[in-house]
Amino acid sequence: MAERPLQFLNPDGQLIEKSPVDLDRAVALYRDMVLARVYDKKGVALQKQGRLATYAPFEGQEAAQVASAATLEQGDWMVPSYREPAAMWMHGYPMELLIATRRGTELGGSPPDDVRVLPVSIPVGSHMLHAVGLAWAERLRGTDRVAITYFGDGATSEGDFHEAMNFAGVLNAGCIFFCQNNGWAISLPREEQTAAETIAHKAVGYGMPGVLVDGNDALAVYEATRTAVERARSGAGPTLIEAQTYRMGPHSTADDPGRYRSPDATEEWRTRDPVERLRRYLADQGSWTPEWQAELEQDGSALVEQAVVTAETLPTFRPEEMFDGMFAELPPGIAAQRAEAGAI
Amino acid sequence: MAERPLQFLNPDGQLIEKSPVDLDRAVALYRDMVLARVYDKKGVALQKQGRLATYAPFEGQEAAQVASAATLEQGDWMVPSYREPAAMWMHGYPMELLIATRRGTELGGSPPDDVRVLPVSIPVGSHMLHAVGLAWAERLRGTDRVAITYFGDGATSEGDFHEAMNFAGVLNAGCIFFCQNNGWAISLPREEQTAAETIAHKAVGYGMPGVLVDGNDALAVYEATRTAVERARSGAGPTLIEAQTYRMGPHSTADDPGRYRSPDATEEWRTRDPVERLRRYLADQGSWTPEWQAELEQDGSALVEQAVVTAETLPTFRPEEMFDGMFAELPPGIAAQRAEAGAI
Amino acid sequence: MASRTLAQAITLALDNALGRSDDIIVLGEDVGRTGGVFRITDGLRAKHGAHRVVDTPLAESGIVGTALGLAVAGMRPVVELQFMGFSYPAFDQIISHVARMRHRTRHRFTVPMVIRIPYGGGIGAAEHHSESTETIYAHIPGLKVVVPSRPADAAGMLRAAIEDPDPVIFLEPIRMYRSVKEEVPDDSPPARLDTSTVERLGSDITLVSWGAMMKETREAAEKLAASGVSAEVVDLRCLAPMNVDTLAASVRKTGRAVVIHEAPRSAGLGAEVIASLQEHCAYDLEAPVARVTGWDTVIPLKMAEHHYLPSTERIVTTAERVLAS
Amino acid sequence: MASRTLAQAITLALDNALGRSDDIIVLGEDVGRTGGVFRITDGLRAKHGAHRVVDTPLAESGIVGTALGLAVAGMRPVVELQFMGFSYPAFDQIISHVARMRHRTRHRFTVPMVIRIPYGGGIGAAEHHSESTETIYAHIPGLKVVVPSRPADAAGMLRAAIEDPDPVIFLEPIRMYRSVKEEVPDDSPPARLDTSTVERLGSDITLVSWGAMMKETREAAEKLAASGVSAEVVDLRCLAPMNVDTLAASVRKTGRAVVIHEAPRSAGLGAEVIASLQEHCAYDLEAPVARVTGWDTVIPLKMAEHHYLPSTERIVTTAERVLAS
Ligand SMILES: Cc1ncc(C[n+]2csc(CCOP(=O)(O)OP(=O)(O)O)c2C)c(N)n1
Ligand SMILES: Cc1ncc(C[n+]2csc(CCOP(=O)(O)OP(=O)(O)O)c2C)c(N)n1
Ligand SMILES: [Mg+2]
Ligand SMILES: [Mg+2]
Repeated sequence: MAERPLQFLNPDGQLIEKSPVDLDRAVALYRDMVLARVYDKKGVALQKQGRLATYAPFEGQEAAQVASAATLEQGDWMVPSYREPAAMWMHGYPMELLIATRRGTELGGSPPDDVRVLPVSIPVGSHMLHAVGLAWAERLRGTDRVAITYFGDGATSEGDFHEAMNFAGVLNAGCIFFCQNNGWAISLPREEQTAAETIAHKAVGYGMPGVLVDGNDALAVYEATRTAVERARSGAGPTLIEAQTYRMGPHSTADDPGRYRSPDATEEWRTRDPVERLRRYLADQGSWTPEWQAELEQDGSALVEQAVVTAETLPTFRPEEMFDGMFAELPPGIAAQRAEAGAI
Repeated sequence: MAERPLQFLNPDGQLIEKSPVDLDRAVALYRDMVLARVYDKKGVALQKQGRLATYAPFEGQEAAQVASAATLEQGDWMVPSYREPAAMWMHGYPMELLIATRRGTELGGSPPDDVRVLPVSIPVGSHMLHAVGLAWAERLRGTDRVAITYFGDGATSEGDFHEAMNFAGVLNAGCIFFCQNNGWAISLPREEQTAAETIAHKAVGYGMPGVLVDGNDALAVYEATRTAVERARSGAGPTLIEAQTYRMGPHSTADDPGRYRSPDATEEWRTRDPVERLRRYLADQGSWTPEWQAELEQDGSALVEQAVVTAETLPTFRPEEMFDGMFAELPPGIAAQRAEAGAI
Repeated sequence: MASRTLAQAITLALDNALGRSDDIIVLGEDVGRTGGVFRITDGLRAKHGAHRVVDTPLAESGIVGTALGLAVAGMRPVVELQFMGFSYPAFDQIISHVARMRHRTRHRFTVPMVIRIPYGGGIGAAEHHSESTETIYAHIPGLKVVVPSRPADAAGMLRAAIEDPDPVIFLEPIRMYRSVKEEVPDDSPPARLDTSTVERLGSDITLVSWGAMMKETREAAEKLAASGVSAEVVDLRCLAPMNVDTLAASVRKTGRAVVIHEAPRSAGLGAEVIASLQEHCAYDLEAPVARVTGWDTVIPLKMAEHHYLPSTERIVTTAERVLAS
Repeated sequence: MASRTLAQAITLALDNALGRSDDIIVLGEDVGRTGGVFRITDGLRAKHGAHRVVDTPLAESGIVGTALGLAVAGMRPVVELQFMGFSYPAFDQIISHVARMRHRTRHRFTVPMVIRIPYGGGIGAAEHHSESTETIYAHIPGLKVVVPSRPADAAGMLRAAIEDPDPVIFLEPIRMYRSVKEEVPDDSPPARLDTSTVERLGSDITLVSWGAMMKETREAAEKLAASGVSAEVVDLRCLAPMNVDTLAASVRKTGRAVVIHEAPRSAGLGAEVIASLQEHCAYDLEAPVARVTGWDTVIPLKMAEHHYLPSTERIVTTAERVLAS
């Protein structure tokens, strides 16, 4: 078990080891991370304006999401929790549907047929098992597709995390368990969530590799995930990745972090910001200019704005759909209720 | 993490390290282990005669149960599963009540007031949490009492095992997790239960020590448990003990091991028999004679017979008790049903 | 066609399904090597392979959650949970995901899964082995909950459940596994999963039940017949979504009814039967519908179990009381 | 005495209980530092100590199972589960152990535990945050299930629940937390946990509900009054073990009833109310008891939630229909 997280870029954006990716890839990651930050800012703003019902900010976690999702191939499965919009759209989930979900409509839960991303999962810890089943199914079908699942530090305390890890180990499933340890589960700090030295250590109990990675270093996240994906794809089995990062904002727009943590820790983490870190690296490589940054932000804003407009002009969820959505074929008893509801 | 299990007596009963216990203790353990074997034989026989509704044999696991329970003090808590009658009576649970439970009557579930042993728990993996709560309560009360909980290799796959271990780690609870890894969970071999190298390795994920012990070596079991109990009592926290042993008989009297395992493995384990091993050691020490053995078996049989008689002459569970047992005070609705049942 | 027990009919249906499609995968604790605690999957692993009849680790939530992943990927998992009392660790997966995935994704991801759950008392088992909490599952939108009470129907219902595009909780009455035999085709066509069956025609009173309690219900009808009472017997079969058309038609005819179940009375499924009848045919009722049920207590262990489970006698007496009122 | 919201009344009751006995320990996710997602335990950690108001790891089964150990050892744990939809991972602990320990041990070991569960829709929350599955808990023998609908009652009921020697599921209607205020004593005496309350006298029809739906039920009674219908309003309060004496007395008087709940209709607790009324006063009923409930569907997210939750209008219309029949 590595005691120090995998890192390529130090907090100042200096390369401390040979980069595992070429510059093009680093540039692409940066572009998506800027988009992620633009999206997140927009999400917080929309919620303040009452245009979203709920929102779970992920500022600070852009590298963990973008760089991990970038390692996947079309056809691989993604099973997210609720704080990974960037990972989800990276893998094809339409941004407008993510916004739709947050607006409080069922329309957000249904990605296009060729998108293999499950919708947001709310019950903490419950969804990792689904990834195990998906990966297992691919093996049974003889494909080399893998499944990645995202979850937080808090989720590792749920029994279902344990069962998922254990099933994956026993089945040798092609599954990547990607833990975004952002230091907090609402108000509970990581130290009180578990007495384990690191979350990566938990892999020992399931006979799988546990990889600790600096979650704010996009290059490290990419490399760790790429390795795990390759391992899974080759049939060698699952990996647990702990990406150490930080939730810079509140848990949700209803949360007030001032109640449980000091702003100092947050400010300390700001010096390790994943976007700024990658920016410095690119700047050092001569691959970043202020003009390009402005362009990225403008393009990102335009994209997000467009997604918001699309989300806000989606058709409304009609009451009949409540009933029609339950089964492939409407059972008689529910049909009667549908009629009753229609008559009201 | 130790790669080899703690062992003092090799399978031939030879001391390979200085004994951790004096001869008196070894003699006492042997006496109780012979009693355990007598009890187990009787249990199987009674079930065959239709005098027990169910029975879960534990031949081969006598050292694991007797020597671990022998380390406890009065006032410590024990939270068993369903295959530890010997551990239970070692800690004061009346043998006749254990038989009563197996006969299929509620009367078995209620130990005397000074006995801090919870009754048999059937839902696999669910009861370890109770031990964590008990240990925590003792700390809150300012005592140094500890809680030990018994469970099998199969139980470690349940989510509740994980939650119990994690809570114990975080609370630093004075709790001993005693896993009798008897190689099988009904028909599932340990290797398919988890991909972990050993069950003891699972302790890593909770920041607690994991101790591997030869579960058929009474001296090793005693020493490992004594150390864990001391650790718990001193406030230093929980320990996971994996006692490697073997279920020589069927899972229950309804099970047919011939369907899933070869008799060879069982015979191989017979050479590591815990009772015979300790006998040889005592014989080497001049502390065992055939006459004493005969006496032990006779005394044991008499004790067990007496317990059977007591169990079989307990008052019957009256139908009213069904209702009266539900709450401290009979609620009106249930009182009505009680009357209705009485009228039938 | 051969004479088969309910257990054999279920085994046969599983065997046929495994033979019919490679998408079917049977999984659960001890279902492989040893053929399950009730030997329902006996022989299937040898015949269809260890990758299709899978012994899982001991974790019910894990089994169901993993099976959900299989199902979303297009497989058709048939899960066995050993006893209803051990379905509870999987409850969150069932209610929060299995039942909701279709709705959550507007038909994009679906869960064609069967969860087989042996249930009910009367076998003198240890605690937690005699549960009958069908109403809990019946209350969850998005699940179909069905229970056979005859071998031939069991085979057809299980086939239909496996072929159903939605999750089906398939309850199996333990004490009927080997207590009845009837002719069961070697390959049953799928049975309806949204209807009830009138098993016996009668004109004075309707007795309605499901699963294991059908035995005592049938016996009660016999006894009543002996004393000149013509009881109609309805096997509800499909508990959710419930379709009371057949039952209501029966009650419209007889004007009286008794509903029988072994679960505790309060908030049991009998209450839904009564409420539904009241909504469908209140004005045809000549007397209140009566319930013969388990009590609002824990079901006792072997030696006192008979004090709990509804007896034929209790059904007869209650029917007579209803007839007298 | 001061004017307090339901949330404040609950906070006060917890505060008083913690002050009264060192055996009380409040535990759950985020109950300490941040005072819980609804701020119900706000300030209690600072006042009573981090060892008595405990932030636990994120694991509901772990919380309840550990609390059971505390209770058996003589403590009086008061558990908070954040939302009813997150009570399901603890379901096995609740049904298999919390509800049964007394029975299993014939009063030797008992579980004086309160499990507080905020429940119900109408707050525009994310999926799983609007559940109302009270009937599931009400079906489990060995549990008391109660739900207040007024601040003063909430304080008294919570006190009684905490002092009760048996496990109590204490449901808290989320959308009422801060929507009503009334005078609540600084230290409420314990309230009864086995009775219902007639809130408003009437002679034409009985409206019975509980928890959050009492708001619409009260409004419906007002509206009906405006059109000359005298509706009696019963707050069921204590869902299990259910005591319908008060309700039956009301229905005997009015001859008509509507039961209102937000849970799905099928196998919901309204069915039990109907079945019980039928057993207690069938011959006093002048019309079938009607149900106004949530549908047998998943409750929609914010934008469509109003299509699901029973409205005042639906209650009024249904009552009028019952009155006309
Ligand atoms: C089973 C369950 N319990 C409780 C909650 C309420 N809840 C939502 S998020 C959260 C904290 C999750 O923390 P973590 O897993 O670290 O993820 P993060 O929010 O930090 O991304 C809690 C307790 C829930 N959604 N599901
Ligand atoms: C939750 C639950 N699932 C399934 C069962 C059925 N069952 C009883 S014992 C057992 C195997 C347990 O194996 P292990 O934990 O190794 O203990 P052992 O029986 O070997 O002592 C199973 C599956 C149960 N009792 N509880
Ligand atoms: Mg977190
Ligand atoms: Mg075992």
